[in-house]
Amino acid sequence: KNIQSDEQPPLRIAVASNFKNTLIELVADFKRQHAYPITISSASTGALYQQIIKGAPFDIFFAADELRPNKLIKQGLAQHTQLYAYGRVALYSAKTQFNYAQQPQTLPSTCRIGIANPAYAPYGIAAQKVINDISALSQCQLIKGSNIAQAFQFTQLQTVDLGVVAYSHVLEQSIEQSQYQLLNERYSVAQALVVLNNSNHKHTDNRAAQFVAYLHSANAQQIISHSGYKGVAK
Amino acid sequence: MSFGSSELMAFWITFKLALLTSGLLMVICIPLAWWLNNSRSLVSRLIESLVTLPVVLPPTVLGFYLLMAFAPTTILGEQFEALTGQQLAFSFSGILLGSLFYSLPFAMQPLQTAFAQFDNKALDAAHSLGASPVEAFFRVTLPLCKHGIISAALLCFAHTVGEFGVILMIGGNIPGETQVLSVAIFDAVETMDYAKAYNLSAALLIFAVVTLVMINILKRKEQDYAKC
Amino acid sequence: MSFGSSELMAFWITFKLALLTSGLLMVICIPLAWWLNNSRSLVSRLIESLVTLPVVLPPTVLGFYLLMAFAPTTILGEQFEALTGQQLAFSFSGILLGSLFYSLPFAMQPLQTAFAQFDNKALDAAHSLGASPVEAFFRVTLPLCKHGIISAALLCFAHTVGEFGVILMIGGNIPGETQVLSVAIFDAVETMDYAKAYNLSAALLIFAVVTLVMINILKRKEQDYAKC
Amino acid sequence: MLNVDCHLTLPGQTLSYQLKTPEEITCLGIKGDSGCGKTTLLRIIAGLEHQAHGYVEFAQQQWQYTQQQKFIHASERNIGFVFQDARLFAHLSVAQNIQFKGNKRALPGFEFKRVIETLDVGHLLNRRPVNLSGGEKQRVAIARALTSKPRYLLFDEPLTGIDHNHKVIILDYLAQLKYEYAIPMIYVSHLDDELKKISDGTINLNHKNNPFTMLSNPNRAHG
Amino acid sequence: MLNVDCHLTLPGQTLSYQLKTPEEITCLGIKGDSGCGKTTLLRIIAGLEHQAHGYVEFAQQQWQYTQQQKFIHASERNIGFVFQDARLFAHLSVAQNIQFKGNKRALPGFEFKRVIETLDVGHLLNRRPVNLSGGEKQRVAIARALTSKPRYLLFDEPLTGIDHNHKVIILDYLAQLKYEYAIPMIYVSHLDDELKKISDGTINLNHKNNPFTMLSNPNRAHG
Ligand SMILES: Nc1ncnc2c1ncn2[C@@H]1O[C@H](COP(=O)(O)OP(=O)(O)OP(=O)(O)O)[C@@H](O)[C@H]1O
Ligand SMILES: Nc1ncnc2c1ncn2[C@@H]1O[C@H](COP(=O)(O)OP(=O)(O)OP(=O)(O)O)[C@@H](O)[C@H]1O
Ligand code: MOO
Ligand SMILES: [Mg+2]
Ligand SMILES: [Mg+2]
Repeated sequence: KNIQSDEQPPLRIAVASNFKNTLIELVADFKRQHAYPITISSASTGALYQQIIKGAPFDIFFAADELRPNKLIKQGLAQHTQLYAYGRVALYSAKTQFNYAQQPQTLPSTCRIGIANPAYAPYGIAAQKVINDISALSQCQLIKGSNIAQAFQFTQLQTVDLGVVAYSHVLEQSIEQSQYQLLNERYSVAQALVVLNNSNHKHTDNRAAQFVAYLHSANAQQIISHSGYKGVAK
Repeated sequence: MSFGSSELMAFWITFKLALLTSGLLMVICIPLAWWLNNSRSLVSRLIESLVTLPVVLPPTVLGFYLLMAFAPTTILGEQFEALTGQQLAFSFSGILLGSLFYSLPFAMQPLQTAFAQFDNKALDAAHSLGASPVEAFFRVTLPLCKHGIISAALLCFAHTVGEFGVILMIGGNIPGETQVLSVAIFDAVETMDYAKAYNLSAALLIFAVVTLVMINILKRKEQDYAKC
Repeated sequence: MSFGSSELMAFWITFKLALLTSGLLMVICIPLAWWLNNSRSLVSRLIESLVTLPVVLPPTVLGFYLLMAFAPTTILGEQFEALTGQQLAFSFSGILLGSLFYSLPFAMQPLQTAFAQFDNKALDAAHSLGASPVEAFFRVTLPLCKHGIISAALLCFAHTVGEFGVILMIGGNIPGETQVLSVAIFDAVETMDYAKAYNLSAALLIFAVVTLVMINILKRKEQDYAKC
Repeated sequence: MLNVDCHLTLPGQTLSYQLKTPEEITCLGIKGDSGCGKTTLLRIIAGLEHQAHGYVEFAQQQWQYTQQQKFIHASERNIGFVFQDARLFAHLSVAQNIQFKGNKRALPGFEFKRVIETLDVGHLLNRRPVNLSGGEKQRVAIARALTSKPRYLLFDEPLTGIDHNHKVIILDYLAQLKYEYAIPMIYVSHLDDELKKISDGTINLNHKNNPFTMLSNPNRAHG
Repeated sequence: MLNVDCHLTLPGQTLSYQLKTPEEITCLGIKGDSGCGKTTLLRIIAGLEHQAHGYVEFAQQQWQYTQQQKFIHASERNIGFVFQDARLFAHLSVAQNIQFKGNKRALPGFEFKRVIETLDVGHLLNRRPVNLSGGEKQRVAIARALTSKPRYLLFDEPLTGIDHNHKVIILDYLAQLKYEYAIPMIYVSHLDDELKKISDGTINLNHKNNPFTMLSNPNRAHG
């Protein structure tokens, strides 16, 4: 069990699943200076949003888009949003005998593409843009995962020919260079966070703000870009 | 409330899936449950436990492992593709297979309870009247265990209708083929189209209540003779 | 395999949740099932069907509606907070309540099957020997329906262990408080930590197999007298 | 001793009983064709037919009077009931069946040891009902009823399926119980010799009018 | 007619039978104290005890010979069996119970109408077993066994719980079946008058050595 230095509850961070692994690294780094307990809860951006408006005890919310943070502000649950990373997307194919990722135009006519669901997943919206732009992809059947991790898994297991996936996953899973193609920054997903109003009453020492401030440090920015995101350094 | 064609399609797929799943599970599980209840070997005890296992795995995780098994690189996926020319993952056959696996324990438990409480003495009478073991099973055991069988089929049906973690993973959400109602409702909630989620849920619940009330009244009518 | 403290915590919370859920459900459902099986009113047929309903809703959707019901703005959420000073959603009490709701049908079905097959004639004997209806229920009905009760408790326990859609939604995945094993495994799969997902699943399955084999052997040993 | 004015509606028929017997009877025999309503009468007297309407008085005990909302629950009538079909508890051993009510203090005449010996069930105590023969079940059922400290005894064809040797011993014992302790009993049987041996008068349910016949019986109880 | 050399191990005891009766018997009576093994013997003869080891021959039919791996399944022995406890099918009406085997062509002597009338079950045909009295169940069970086109008949205390009037009629009928059609039968009973009326010889299972007694019986079958 964590030994709490004081009576205060831990700093509770809610994070969209795609950023969780990166956040774990960030928290580990942050803890070298600040010894207080931090818990991380992850789920899809949509689920977290719903939990927050129903009173979930989170202090900071790392969304996978800007939409949900903005909504929270409109609802008076937070003061301002802040971008923390741009998620980058890549084309990825695990079918090693082909070269679909580099040359999507070689896809067969009965192709299947794995994407996150554009109806609600931020990475899905980006993927939809990619498909609209690359004509070779528009003929394919779309296999929609409920989030970007599922899209990656579909692709990795070769149940789809090609996936529009998060670059962070590609790096994390050490995918060979030949199997993916990192796409233009145009398709990046702007990911924003908010500090929730509730939080300020709970901690005397502005922990949430401290953590958010830490994100702008060089260390933090390096971790973020190493994980496959584009940093937001000013 | 009014529904678009994709929702009506989802209704239809859900219904078809649930019906096929519960039907096939009855065909598989009735003999299996009977055997498990009559065998005393350790193997049968082990199988009995294995059969309950799918229930302890979170559906999405089960779905993930099933997807691994369905991938074209596995024997199962390969053979299926060779046989049907179709991929197992993201097809109706795939979600059917997943549902069978997922609802198996909910078929087995009520069946085993029913068979365990069944009094074998009636079988002696059937045999003395010339009924072979198979005939006696169909004409005596099954009707006397009807309550448990209905209960098992009901649970399977309902459970398959509500299933979604597994299907989300191995179905791929293809409208008209693998997009079932539960996934459509989940999508609506995620899209924050709460009105649609609410309407679909309400329609599903009304359909379920009506079916269940009918079955329960039926069950009740025919039940009393069992207490002889 | 080795687990960190947060996984051990998740194990413990899962175990506690499953045990409490199945225990409480037995306390609630045994009288309820008994009443439903003995009443012939239309109301009881309706309740019987309502009780099966949670099973047809996709867990996440059910979780969403439960979350709405648990919000501090509702009567339920308000009363709970007034009474305990704690919020219902995102607390252990909250996920317990959600689990109770979610696993209810899996407790009810086997119990109702067992009670339906139970032969009331034994009760006459108990009454003639001076046992009051309540005493007869505990000393005659319950022991003779033991198989169904074990089956119900087993399904509840297993089902609660595997539950995750509802808990993810109303629990908020807070480590040490509402993060159960199934959510942890789901998380591991989502974050593509496959080794961890595999280890946790394996541990869960081994635990489940051992428990189930033990229960099934026990069940078998004691079963035969029921066929009198 | 018996005063019943009662009816019960079953699916397809209504059974009604108007029966009144002299007070000085200790054991009332009942006979009649199968299906004429003997078991049902016994169940009404025992309080096991909750749908029965009317008046039931047995051995000066008013047990049911529907007009006055009076219905003593079966479990409070202090009866011992031997069912036509034994009805042992399948989950209990023979010993547990017999001691279902607990046997802290036995009534005189019903001492545990004496009952066990007379009914010859001592060697069966550890068995489960499923492992008994038909006659053994029946003997255990009689033992169970007798050790339950009954103040009244109701027997529904108790000795069917029991062989001659056991029958003689058991019937002697029952007659003795009646004679020495004046336990009010009802005894249903198809066999005249059984009835002649144990009962002081019999009701023949085949005869709708005037069903009662008094027997002059040497075994008539003291009380 | 009967030749049994067989044993069966039950929990707690082993029952063994060495029985041989003359060939000219048509109906064999069996008696003995309750629990001595009458029902078990009948079940072995019927092929209902799969754990029994040994040799079973009845009316020139070799039904079991364990040493030679021979065991004719109960359903192929063409028997009619009246169980001590009726054992009706709870899910079927009386009519469906009686016609369980189908009654396309009845054997002579076993005509459906005749059986129904003799056993006086015509008015019960639409009832469920749960709605029958004890004696009615027993009569239906007899009717079911008789209409199943049996070539051999096994009766386990068939007339217990049946009133005197019905008993006389049924026993007469059974005796007539034996006499006219020479149907081989085994008849278990505790009552000597029943056995005297129907059987040509009896086995008393209480007597371990030499259990068989031949009766000179006026009802001896032609065949
Ligand atoms: N299922 C069983 N399991 C174990 N023992 C049994 C079983 N059935 C009967 N027995 C025992 O086997 C012996 C013979 O029983 P069986 O039923 O053949 O007796 P029976 O002669 O028919 O007696 P009854 O006249 O009471 O019907 C008895 O000691 C009985 O307790
Ligand atoms: N549970 C029941 N439901 C409907 N009818 C019943 C039920 N039990 C008995 N009966 C009918 O009620 C009548 C009286 O039955 P009862 O059992 O009292 O007869 P009985 O005199 O005890 O006969 P037996 O000598 O055969 O035991 C019969 O016509 C019988 O068919
Ligand atoms: O981070 Mo998402 O919700 O998979 O696009
Ligand atoms: Mg009766
Ligand atoms: Mg017997």
